[in-house]
Amino acid sequence: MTQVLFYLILGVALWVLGLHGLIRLHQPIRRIISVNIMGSGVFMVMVALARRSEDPDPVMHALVVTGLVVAISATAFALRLAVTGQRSEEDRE
Amino acid sequence: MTAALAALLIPLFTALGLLLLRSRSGPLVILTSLATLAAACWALVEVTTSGPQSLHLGDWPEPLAIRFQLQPITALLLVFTALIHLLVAVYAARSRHCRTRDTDYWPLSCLLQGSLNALWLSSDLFNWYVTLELLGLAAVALVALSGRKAYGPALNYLLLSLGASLVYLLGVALIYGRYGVLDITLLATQTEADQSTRVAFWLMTLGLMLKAALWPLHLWLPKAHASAPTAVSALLSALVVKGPLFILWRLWSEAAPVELAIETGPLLAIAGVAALLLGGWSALRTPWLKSLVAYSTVAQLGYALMALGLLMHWQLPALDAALWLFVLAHGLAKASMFLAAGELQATLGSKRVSALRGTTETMPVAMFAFAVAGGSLIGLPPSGGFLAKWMLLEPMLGQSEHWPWVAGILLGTLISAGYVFRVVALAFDRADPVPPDFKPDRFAHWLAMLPALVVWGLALVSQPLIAWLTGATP
Amino acid sequence: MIHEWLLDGSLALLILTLAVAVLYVRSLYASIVLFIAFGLLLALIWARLGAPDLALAEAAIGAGLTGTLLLAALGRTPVSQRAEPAFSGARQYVRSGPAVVLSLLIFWILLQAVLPLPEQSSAVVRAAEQHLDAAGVAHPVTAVLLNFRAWDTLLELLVLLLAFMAVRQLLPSLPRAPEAWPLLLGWSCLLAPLIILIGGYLLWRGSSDPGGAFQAGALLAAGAILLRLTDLLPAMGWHHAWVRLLVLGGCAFFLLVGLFTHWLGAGFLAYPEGWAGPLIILIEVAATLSIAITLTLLVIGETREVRG
Amino acid sequence: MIWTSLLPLLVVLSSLVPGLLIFTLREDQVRLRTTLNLVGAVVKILLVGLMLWGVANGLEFRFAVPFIPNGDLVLKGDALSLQFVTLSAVLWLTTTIYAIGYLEGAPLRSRFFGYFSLCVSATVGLALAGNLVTFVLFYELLTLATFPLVVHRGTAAALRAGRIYLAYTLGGGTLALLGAVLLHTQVGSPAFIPGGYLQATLGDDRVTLTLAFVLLIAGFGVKAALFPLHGWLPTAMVAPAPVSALLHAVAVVKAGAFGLVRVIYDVFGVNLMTELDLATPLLWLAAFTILYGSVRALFQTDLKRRLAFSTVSQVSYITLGIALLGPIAAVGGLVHLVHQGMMKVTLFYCAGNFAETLHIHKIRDLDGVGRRMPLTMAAFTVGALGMIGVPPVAGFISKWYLGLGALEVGADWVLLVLAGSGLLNALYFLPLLYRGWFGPAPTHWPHDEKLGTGRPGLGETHWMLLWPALTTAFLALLIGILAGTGLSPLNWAQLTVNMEFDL
Amino acid sequence: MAWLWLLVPLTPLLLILPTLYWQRATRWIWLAPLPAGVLALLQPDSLRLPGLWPGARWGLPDDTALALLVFTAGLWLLAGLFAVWNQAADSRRRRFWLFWLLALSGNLLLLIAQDGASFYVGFTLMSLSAFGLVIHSGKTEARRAGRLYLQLAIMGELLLFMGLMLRVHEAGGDMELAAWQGTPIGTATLICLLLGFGLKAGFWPLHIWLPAAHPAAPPAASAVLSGAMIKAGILGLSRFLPESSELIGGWLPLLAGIGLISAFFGVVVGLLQRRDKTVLAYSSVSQVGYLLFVLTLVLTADTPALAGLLLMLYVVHHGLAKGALFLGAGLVHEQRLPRWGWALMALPALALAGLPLTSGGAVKTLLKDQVEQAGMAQLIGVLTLGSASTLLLVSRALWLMWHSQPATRPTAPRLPVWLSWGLLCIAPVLLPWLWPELRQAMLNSLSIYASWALLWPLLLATLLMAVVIRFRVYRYWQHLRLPQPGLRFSLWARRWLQTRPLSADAPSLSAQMSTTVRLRALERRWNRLGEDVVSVSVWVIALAVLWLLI
Repeated sequence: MTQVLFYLILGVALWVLGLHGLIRLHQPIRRIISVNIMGSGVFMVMVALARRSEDPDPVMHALVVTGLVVAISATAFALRLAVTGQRSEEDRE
Repeated sequence: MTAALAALLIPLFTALGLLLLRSRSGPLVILTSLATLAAACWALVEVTTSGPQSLHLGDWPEPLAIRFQLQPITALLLVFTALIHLLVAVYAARSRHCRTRDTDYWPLSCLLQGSLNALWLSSDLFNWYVTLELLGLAAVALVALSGRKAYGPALNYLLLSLGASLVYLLGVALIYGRYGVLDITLLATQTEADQSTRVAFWLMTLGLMLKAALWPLHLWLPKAHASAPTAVSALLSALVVKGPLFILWRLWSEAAPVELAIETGPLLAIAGVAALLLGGWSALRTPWLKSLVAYSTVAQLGYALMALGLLMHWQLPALDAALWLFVLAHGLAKASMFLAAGELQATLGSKRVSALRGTTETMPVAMFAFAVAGGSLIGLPPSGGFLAKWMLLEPMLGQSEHWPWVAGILLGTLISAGYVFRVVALAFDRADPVPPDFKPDRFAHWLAMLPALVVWGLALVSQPLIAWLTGATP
Repeated sequence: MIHEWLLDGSLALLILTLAVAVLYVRSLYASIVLFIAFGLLLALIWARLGAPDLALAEAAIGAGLTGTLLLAALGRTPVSQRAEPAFSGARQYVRSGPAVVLSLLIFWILLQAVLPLPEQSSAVVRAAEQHLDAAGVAHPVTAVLLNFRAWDTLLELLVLLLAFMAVRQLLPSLPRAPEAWPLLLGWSCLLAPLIILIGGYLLWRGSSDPGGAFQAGALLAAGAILLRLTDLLPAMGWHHAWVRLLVLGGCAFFLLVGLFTHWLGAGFLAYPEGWAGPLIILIEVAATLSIAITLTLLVIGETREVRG
Repeated sequence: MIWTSLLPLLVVLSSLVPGLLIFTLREDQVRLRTTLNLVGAVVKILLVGLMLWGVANGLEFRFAVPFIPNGDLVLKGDALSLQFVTLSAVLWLTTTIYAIGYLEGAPLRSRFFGYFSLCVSATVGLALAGNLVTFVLFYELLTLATFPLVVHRGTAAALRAGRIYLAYTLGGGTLALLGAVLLHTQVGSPAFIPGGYLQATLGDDRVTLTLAFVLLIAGFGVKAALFPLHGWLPTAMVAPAPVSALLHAVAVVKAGAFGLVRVIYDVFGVNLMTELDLATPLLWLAAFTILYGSVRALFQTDLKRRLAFSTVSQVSYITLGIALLGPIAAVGGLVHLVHQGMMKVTLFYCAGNFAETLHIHKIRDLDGVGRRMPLTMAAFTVGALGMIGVPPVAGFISKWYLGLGALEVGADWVLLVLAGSGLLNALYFLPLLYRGWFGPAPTHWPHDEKLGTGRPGLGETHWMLLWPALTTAFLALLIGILAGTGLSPLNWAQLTVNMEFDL
Repeated sequence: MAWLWLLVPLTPLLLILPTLYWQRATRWIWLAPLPAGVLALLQPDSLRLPGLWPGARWGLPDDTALALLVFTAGLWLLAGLFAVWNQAADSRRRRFWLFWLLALSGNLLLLIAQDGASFYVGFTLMSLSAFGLVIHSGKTEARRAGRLYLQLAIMGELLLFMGLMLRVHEAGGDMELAAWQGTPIGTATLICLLLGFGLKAGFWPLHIWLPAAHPAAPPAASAVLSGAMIKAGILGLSRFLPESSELIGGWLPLLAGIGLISAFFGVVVGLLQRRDKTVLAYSSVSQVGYLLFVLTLVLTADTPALAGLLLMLYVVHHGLAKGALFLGAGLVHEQRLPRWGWALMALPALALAGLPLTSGGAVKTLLKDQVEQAGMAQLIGVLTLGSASTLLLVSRALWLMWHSQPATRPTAPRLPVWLSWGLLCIAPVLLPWLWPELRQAMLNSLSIYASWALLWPLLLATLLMAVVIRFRVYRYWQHLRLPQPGLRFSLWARRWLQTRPLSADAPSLSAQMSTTVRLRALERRWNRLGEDVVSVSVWVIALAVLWLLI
């Protein structure tokens, strides 16, 4: 068991946890958090893969940076959508 | 390649320009769409005359750079995208209920087109991830345009889309971890059917299926598509779901190891049949007009999925033609159908199917457009849908051990006939017609008719088209 | 060796516990706070895995901004809707039993898939190292981001822009934030310039060492948000040309570079010989500003005028 | 492109173009619409006449454009197709006139005539189709063009009928399509040739051939109203009379029957059919349908429904004739295509006249109608007697050839079927005639629309309703009496059969 | 010249139009058969009409046909003349004439037909048109009779159609009647033809329609029905059946038996009737029995020509006599006849019974000769008995006629009526002198032995009558009601057709509703399952993946 493998497995575990949350949960904010945890899992897998060589793999790191920005963008939008949506549901009641 | 790049950049610049100038000018978008269309056509001519091309972005060598690949199919899809976008733009500029005046519809739609074009051109697994996100966000933003009632479906769409992206991304990460490349052509030379590859491909497939709303991961689609503004529904159904499908196709037909493809093919094909039947059934039962059309998208994607699955299973490149014909025919027909449905429900002031009573009298053109487009969905000759179905049936019937699949097509055809004519028959009801709320907009109706006529007009060029598609796909 | 394992093991244990807690803790507020902690822990792990760029980015974006966003969202969520509807009674556990089994199954399958991966190596890495000299910047991550895979980055900027535009389309939902308390006022007067300074530094440093446009942009955004919340910064309405210019600047400049390189030079996004360094700096500056403003706007939300 | 290759296309276009133009007309442009209709119909007759002349003189008319790989879109005029085309052209003219009179003042006429013309175009296209692909194409188009006509009235009953119609015909169309694709994958879609093309190419693949045959027969059998597939026909009766006339006499049912002819003679070929013994089940089915349709007709109280079940029975004569696989029976079958058309169209015109003029829909209301509308009743009588097979009306000729043909191939039992059907036909037609001629007439007709002058004779109803009926009745009589002459349908059928059987 | 044959059937048809639209033309309608008579005298070559159907040929093949044509035309002519005046006041006379002309056309066509199809066409035209004549009066009785007639006529047509087909097939497609004479016949064909023609001819047991239909029609129509039309059946048999065939040989005794049964059955049942025309109709049944018997002789005889002659003579004789009687019966219902009128009426009646010096005597003698020649001398006695019974029957008919006269003063009929009826009445006496063949036969019957053989049965019958009337023997059967199976069947058939089975395709509304509701509930449940969508999807996928792994 190397460190790389350890973090790979950890990443996968996080990913599965996130997926489980996304599927099982209904509260919008929680679901958004689930997606983020899922993302973290993937990123961890990627960073762990980058760690395989002596010098960390810059390509993977770059990809993860990109992924992070995508994630924050989407999260921002999703949160706003969720909040607005909730309020509209409340308005309807 | 310049032409293809132009087709990619024009929409992006248009979007930025519109935002910068705070302009909501439909005519401007129509103009630039025309330019995009011209560029796409040019690219098509180029690729037809001088063969497939590829461009290494940044001029970096093979494994490092992101690569643009201009294949005939890509060029065709560019043209197709530009065409639909132009049409929808004209409609949106004209229509009273597309929310173009009080929202950023125009830049969003341009960004949507740009991201689709980026998707068609790319051949890099991670780049596809980014384009998919771009596409997804643009789509959700567009869905949300129609107001508070759409926020729920939009959020669901967004979250599932994000989740799907991450499923896909994990697959990409596994591929990268296993082979160390992201370019699909390079990948194709290396793949082996081991456990990592297998799981990676499944993950990517699942993510893409969810994004493309392929059965059984389609359940977000009907609500999202149905609640969007009309022009957006048309764009989504005609174009957006085809993006992930394209990636799926390239993955399996180019990169995947053969054994894996053979193994996975039947599952996809079965899912396709299930989509045809269950999606069709839902369309048959739903009381809402736009939901019906949206469910029909689910069902029709079943054909494409079936074609893909069988293509993988039998390793028959001939089915490529069927797949892309389905995509083209469905795109055109669905654009027409959504525009017509949107016009109908807006003019009648009700979203119910039952409100369509007597529309052949009150809004004949829109209803006719709906029916004609529906004819292509059913696959009535000589529409585009028919050609596609024919191409799909041919290899199925060619060998007797393939015959059972035919039952799927048969049932699918019948059920699509069922839901199309459910609407059409109602429209002939003259006993108790629902009066329109205001004067129908003939121009918009004819606009809805246009793609339907085009899809039937495919018959006129069927032979060259099929020959081209058969020769064009690798 | 063993203490390394100890560290890794405890980090893993902690983060898994946090993840589970984030998802299933009863209170949404607790969940969000835990998630911020989760982000910080993640930054630690990135650092541990030799990815300082990511650690910085995670700290700024993942933990900081996301946390702010989540808390803001929580504030606007009525109490009645915070609870997870399924979290009541034993029935839910019965129902989630199969889902847990399923998750374990998926985990197991994935495990099979990742096991052989540590033995593999990447061709891209070798190529990247090989071509680093020609990239115009010394830091490999920046080189990948802004040169080798510049197109990804460009699209990513577009994603950000799109997210912002998407938010703009939504109908106004929130009451104005409450008046800032005086302590915050004082602190922000102090903190904000510091943050901006650090941001500039990160940007500048990015060409040779960990750091770069995103990290810098995120920091700048954090500063700007602080200032904006305390009304030290004027409202950044979309009707201001400079706001639009700054938001769109990153993408636009990037795209223009692409256009011109295609038109004049070697090819799309292929920087001319010797121009790579300066161009990358310029792009980074534009991108940083764009990111900063966009993120600021995303967080504080200026949507009022979209729908007249 | 020389004129012989364009002529088939022109024949199709001669109704298609007016049809499309009519769609664009406003409701009140009556004169223009009528002109377009009639010009189209007359031009078509002239073109068909030209083609008849050409074929008689050995010219070949063939129009082809590429469509799908190995399957061009081919329109071709040969003896067999011309028989059907001529029938369509003639009956289109009369039915158009009839419909103009029938729908005078009704709403949505532009739509009606538009689809009407499309329907005829599809029929003619189907008749001229030169290969299986083209045939299937037009077969489906016909379904589509007919549907709006069936539901034209827009009532609940009409919609129900329309749905049933579609359910049957689209299902059938799909089956036929499958059959066509199946054959196409094996041998492509070569042109129809007398004697069939499958024996040479696919002679020994028994399973494929059988499956293809079953699919095609099931597909075309729907429109030909073969027994389990006939359910749409009686319900489709709610359509306006001209539509029923067209549906039953020319377009739809004949399209199915014609399809069977093509499949059996020009795709499979008689030799192959005999070899595979495929025709026997079809023969039994046809025989059963003949009797079944008649028995059902017996118990109908509605005039049009009775006629509809009669169609179910009568169309199967055609199937019977071709399934017997003998030259004489084939003549009978083919000639019945025309004969049944003439007679049935007459009957429907007359039924429509009764309904329009006096609002008679039920059989029990027919009492004494012959005194109020003697000419219509006379035309009806000719048609009905023809259906029974009374000489010298055309139906007798068909039956004659069918009977002799059955004896020729040793299927003597068919004679019993024919006799039984004749008996049943008499049982359900003669009471109508009896009521019409001998029943007690009411002192005044409760719902007299006073079309025409309102007096018995030439003014008994609108002239546009009366004359088509008289014309077709006369023709039905004429082609029966002059069956032996060169221009008769019988002669054309003989010509075709000579080719098919290589006599 | 040959084309003139066209005129024979076409003249009546062409006359239809003026009849319908020009009232005054009806006065000359009776001349419609004239061209047939003229052509029979001119005897042009036969006419081939390939334009109608292959093998169509019209003309006169032999003397029998010629004689029949002349006689038929004459009968129709005279009956027509009768009808012109008899129907003059009828409000529905146009309809009468329409069917009259159609039937006439058919009758003439079948006589000049030299091919099977033409014969069949004419036969059908005649049969079906006669329906219009039968029901002309519109009374219940007529309608019933008409229904039965039509039902059986249609069946006859269809049987005939099958027989014809089979016959054509046996002849290898040849349609010439002449050719069929030499073609062997199959059992099925024979049965079809016998039944088909038998239904028209009306011998026992196929007679059931006849006693109902003939009395119901107007007098002129009854005259041609009984006089001319039923002979078509016999003629058809003689034309369609081969002259000698093994198969026929086996059937002949049966046919002869049927003929004789018919002959006596008609008498017995006829005697029990209480209406004059019905009695006459039963007399027709009886006479057709003789005709059938004669036909069997034709088919067995060593010298078929002679037997054929007998058949022809018998047909003509009976046709004219029966025509006269029916016209007379019609006449006496409308007016009281003077005495000489009754004298005239007695002529055909006695002729039927075979009084010497009449055509009847001639024919009966000839018949006995033929029977003897055929080696069936034992049947002579039966035939003699037949004569006696015939006399009984016609006497009964006359007696009934006498009693049904209106109670007005006797008046002489108007000239045309008198002329036509009178001509027909004296024809049995006159004809033997005018017609060489008949004259020869009559002269043969004038020998003492033959005369006595003819006379004594008549005397016996007269004696019997005297006894019956004197002792009122008839009161024993006066109230006897005979079953009428034919009419009964006809009524039953009609009722069966009019009671419709309950429509099977419309189940009760409530059942339909409950099914719908149940289905809808089921669907809802499914939809609810689908709401937990993502999990379902994931499960599906997980199973798929597992399947792949294993």
